[in-house]
Amino acid sequence: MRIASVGCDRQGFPALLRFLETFPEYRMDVTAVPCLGTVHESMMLHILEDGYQLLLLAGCPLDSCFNQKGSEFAFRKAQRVNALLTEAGIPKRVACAFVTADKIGEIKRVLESIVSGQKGEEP
Amino acid sequence: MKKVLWLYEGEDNVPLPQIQAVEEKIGVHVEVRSLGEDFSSENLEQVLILGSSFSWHRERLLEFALQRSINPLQVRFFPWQEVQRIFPTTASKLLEHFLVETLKRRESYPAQVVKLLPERKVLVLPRLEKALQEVFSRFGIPVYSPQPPFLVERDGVNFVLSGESFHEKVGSVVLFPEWQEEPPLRIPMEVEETGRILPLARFRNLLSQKKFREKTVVFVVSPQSHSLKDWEEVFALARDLSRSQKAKIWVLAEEIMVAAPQFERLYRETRSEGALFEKTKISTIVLQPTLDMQGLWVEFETERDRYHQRFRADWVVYVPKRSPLPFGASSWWRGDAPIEVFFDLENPNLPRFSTSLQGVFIASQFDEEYFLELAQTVDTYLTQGKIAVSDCTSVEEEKCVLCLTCLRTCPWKAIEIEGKSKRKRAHINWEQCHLCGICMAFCPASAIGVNSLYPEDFFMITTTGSGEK
Amino acid sequence: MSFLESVLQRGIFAVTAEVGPPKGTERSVIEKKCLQLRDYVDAVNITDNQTAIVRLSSFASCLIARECGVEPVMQMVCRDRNRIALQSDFLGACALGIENFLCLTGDHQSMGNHPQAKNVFDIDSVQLLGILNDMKEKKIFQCGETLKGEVKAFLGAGENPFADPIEFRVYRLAKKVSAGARFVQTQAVFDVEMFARFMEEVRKMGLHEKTHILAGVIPVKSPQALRYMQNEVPGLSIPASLLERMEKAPDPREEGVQICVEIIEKLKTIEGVRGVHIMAIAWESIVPEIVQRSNLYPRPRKEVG
Amino acid sequence: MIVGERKPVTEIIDNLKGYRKVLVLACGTCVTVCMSGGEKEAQELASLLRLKGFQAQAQTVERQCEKEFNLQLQTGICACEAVVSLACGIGVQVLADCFPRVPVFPGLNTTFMGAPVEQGIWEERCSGCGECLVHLFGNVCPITRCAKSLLNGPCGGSRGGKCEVKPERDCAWQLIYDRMKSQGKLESLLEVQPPKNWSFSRYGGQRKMIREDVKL
Repeated sequence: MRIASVGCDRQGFPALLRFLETFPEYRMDVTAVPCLGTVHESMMLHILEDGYQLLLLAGCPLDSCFNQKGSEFAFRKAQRVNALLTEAGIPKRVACAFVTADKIGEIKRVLESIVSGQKGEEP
Repeated sequence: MKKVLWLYEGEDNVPLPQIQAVEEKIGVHVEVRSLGEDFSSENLEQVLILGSSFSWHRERLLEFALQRSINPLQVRFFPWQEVQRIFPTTASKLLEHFLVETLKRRESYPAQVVKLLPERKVLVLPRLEKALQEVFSRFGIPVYSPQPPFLVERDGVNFVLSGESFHEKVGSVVLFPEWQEEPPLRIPMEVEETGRILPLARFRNLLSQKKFREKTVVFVVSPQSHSLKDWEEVFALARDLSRSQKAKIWVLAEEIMVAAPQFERLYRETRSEGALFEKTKISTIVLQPTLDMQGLWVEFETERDRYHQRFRADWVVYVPKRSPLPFGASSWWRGDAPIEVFFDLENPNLPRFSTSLQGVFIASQFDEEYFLELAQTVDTYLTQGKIAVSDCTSVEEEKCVLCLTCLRTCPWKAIEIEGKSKRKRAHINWEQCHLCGICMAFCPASAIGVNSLYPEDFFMITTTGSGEK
Repeated sequence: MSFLESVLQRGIFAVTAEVGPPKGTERSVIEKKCLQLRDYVDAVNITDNQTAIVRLSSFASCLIARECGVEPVMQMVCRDRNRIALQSDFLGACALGIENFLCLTGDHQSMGNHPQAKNVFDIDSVQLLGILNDMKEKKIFQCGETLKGEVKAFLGAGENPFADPIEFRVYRLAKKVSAGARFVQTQAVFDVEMFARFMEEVRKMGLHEKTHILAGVIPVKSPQALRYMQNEVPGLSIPASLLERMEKAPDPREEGVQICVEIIEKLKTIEGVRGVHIMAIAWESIVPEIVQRSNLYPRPRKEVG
Repeated sequence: MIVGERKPVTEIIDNLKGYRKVLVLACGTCVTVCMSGGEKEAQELASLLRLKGFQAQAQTVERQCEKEFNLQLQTGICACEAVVSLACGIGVQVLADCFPRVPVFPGLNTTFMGAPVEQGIWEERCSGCGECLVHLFGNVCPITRCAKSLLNGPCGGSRGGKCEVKPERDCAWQLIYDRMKSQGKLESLLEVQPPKNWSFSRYGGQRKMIREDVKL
């Protein structure tokens, strides 16, 4: 499945790139934003419209976001978008991974859980 | 026409073939030079700088631009190494694409660079230490610390302090409050009497004397003391007590500090030893002495699931909250919004000494090299000042609906409402804006635009080609 | 089965009249009117604060009427009570043996003597019919909970064939019927042709089989009264010819009665009209005469006990 | 300002059955400020609809309750098969009046007239009863904020300053009492409030204001 990912410049984006190095089996399209708080609902949906099944948001740990609440905002927005998508019955999702630049296992975990979850959905 | 530089450093491998290809394609000459060279002789006003690495190298380049007052928007990066590794097949195509894009569209960045240098004077509040003064004088920075009452107002990057006798303009303010330690929660008399509640420092001494086998120990960490030392100690104590003496450990805090890299590990270890971490509002914790006065009933509500906890603790240890003794300037306001200035945290998210208010520094210790460090920080701030690029954020006047959302959501209190009656519009103050773009995300009328310091066509770059897992 | 229902079942041309309770507590007023009407009508409508003027409650008046040996038709309007009160009153009335109910929306309070009042209109007449019908047939409240005990009720509705949009009226009637109206009392008929056209529509839809339609008539005392009705009462169509006739007439009262009787005669001939509803407002004393002259007398006897 | 909530997406999609080209029309005033029907939300809904296979476009009108503003969209609206209006009920109706032939669907449930109490929380403050009495109640409107609209409250259910109907809701009369107490005007709460005149309110039917002097 096609995955797009957005990372914040402080932690998320470096982590994403490092992740792609260490796990070459994953291919995803990466973009950077100054802070995850920049990502808003319509932006997420636009990205999903570009034919991705999954949008992965990677940002600083919730309680140590440089902009204090950026990651949290993004997280809440993502939840809202997911709610909308489920409501509308669209099989696309937005996932969040809160990472530090050197801790990329989280990304893998999130991706795997999502993938397995979707497998579960399909009978 | 503008000059285009590709600056490399150390053993960057410069993608010469691609660059040449592009040069031919759109007829631009790209000079490839080392960052180490001496550019002092040249005029770099209109230069477009390209860099090959995205990680630490980027900071160096930005610094480079900053010192030569080059519009940061003219500095663009392409993570050549990374992209090569990740997309080996498409890398060069991507790079060419990037070059063409940036070189083609560079005219679209009006390079209006305003260099705002703060006054080379410092105001120290509430009172001035002799030692500090002479440290500052070493840096040739005059220091003021007039007698109250006087008013401190922000004026651009400077602060104007005006009393009835004097009127000064200073570039920076150093707050030196005397910190008082007090328990983060109200401790009733009868609880005090049990002697089972004590600050971290006293508990330290207790460790050798008392046994904690199978005992319940509660650590209460006040929100005002995110000091890394305290946290580290709490983590360590919690871990060791539960490991060596099988003690039952609770750590109650409003935020659990895991930001610093090694803390991640500490935290996980401590958890694995069986210590319980709970986020809760400290002020809502209720303490009661047990009948035998040999322990305390601890009552609180977990933040996660609002679950009401009540258990018996043998020891309650609190990390005292450190609040400044009130003095003239103990609260700072922008408009009518108070600004959080007084937190003595070595929060890794913020640079040392600095507060959320640009140019205001805060210090807590009283020793020589600490002063020195502080003075250096202030000095660098005063000498480099801040580059304000006027078109980095923009509020589209005709779109803004004055919903005040940005005002409420901006984490840096950088936004205020300007203008009269119907012409009122949100305005972003450069001195405080950190370009986080949160306001942009929230603005319901999408009136706020943030062209950040990073290439916004990045998405396009990395998406081409590489789709499938 | 209520007496009115039985009369209509037996296919006898039914006669009902209207009694307005007093603006006070003297029950004698109601008793007097009822005794006048007793032998000449099959049932008496007791109005529920008509034109939003506060009066002795319809419920109480119905009981008084029964004591006088007249079968009451309890009117219920949605203006003053919400679904809770209406349902409870309905239960109470059933418990006390009132069997005929006429569900109306009710005049707006701004017409009455308490224009500042807050109206309820929680539900409208059609919904009320539906609710009461469910309580009768399915033994459930509007919320779906079940109720205990016998509910003997003969539900009716009002309808005005003369109000706009005319062509929609018959469909509204159909709605009421499907909601559970077993009998219908129409607005007063003066323009018989128009009413006939309406009935045609009704027959087309076969409503006259599903429900018993009682045409309303009003005996008028004077040309002034008639003109007043023409101007003030909304949704009344009064042909100019009638007005002339009243004005020309030497004895308006007599003329009024005459007109009323003629109208009733005409109505008898229209297929699907099962009876008349004589609304002699503040002139109940005339009803017996009208009934006799339009030879609807004697009325069938109530089986005693 | 007028506060609305977005209808469930499923409901909107059901309404749009049988249409392909859809215009999602935001309103740039109240509903933008309460973050339910502004440009952002319109974009959002549009892309959701696109994901569901509609040809959805999003546009914004300054105020949908103004004919003139709507009429500027003539071409855009006539080009599409159906319109989802994210304006309040007023806007939807005015829009429909302007383009009687185009099917217009509400995308919002207009909930109340209220104010933002803090970021992301809006509360009802006025129910437009047509005869304002707040000054009698320490400027807390009991008609709106008391579940029973008591003018001589509080009722027996007020517990801990909260309403018995919804425990998370403040008891309006608690607020009134506190306010009046702080103003030292408690005695004015002692006088019995007469029954309110509701004829100025909706209960008198649709309301209308006419200013002869400013009419054309």
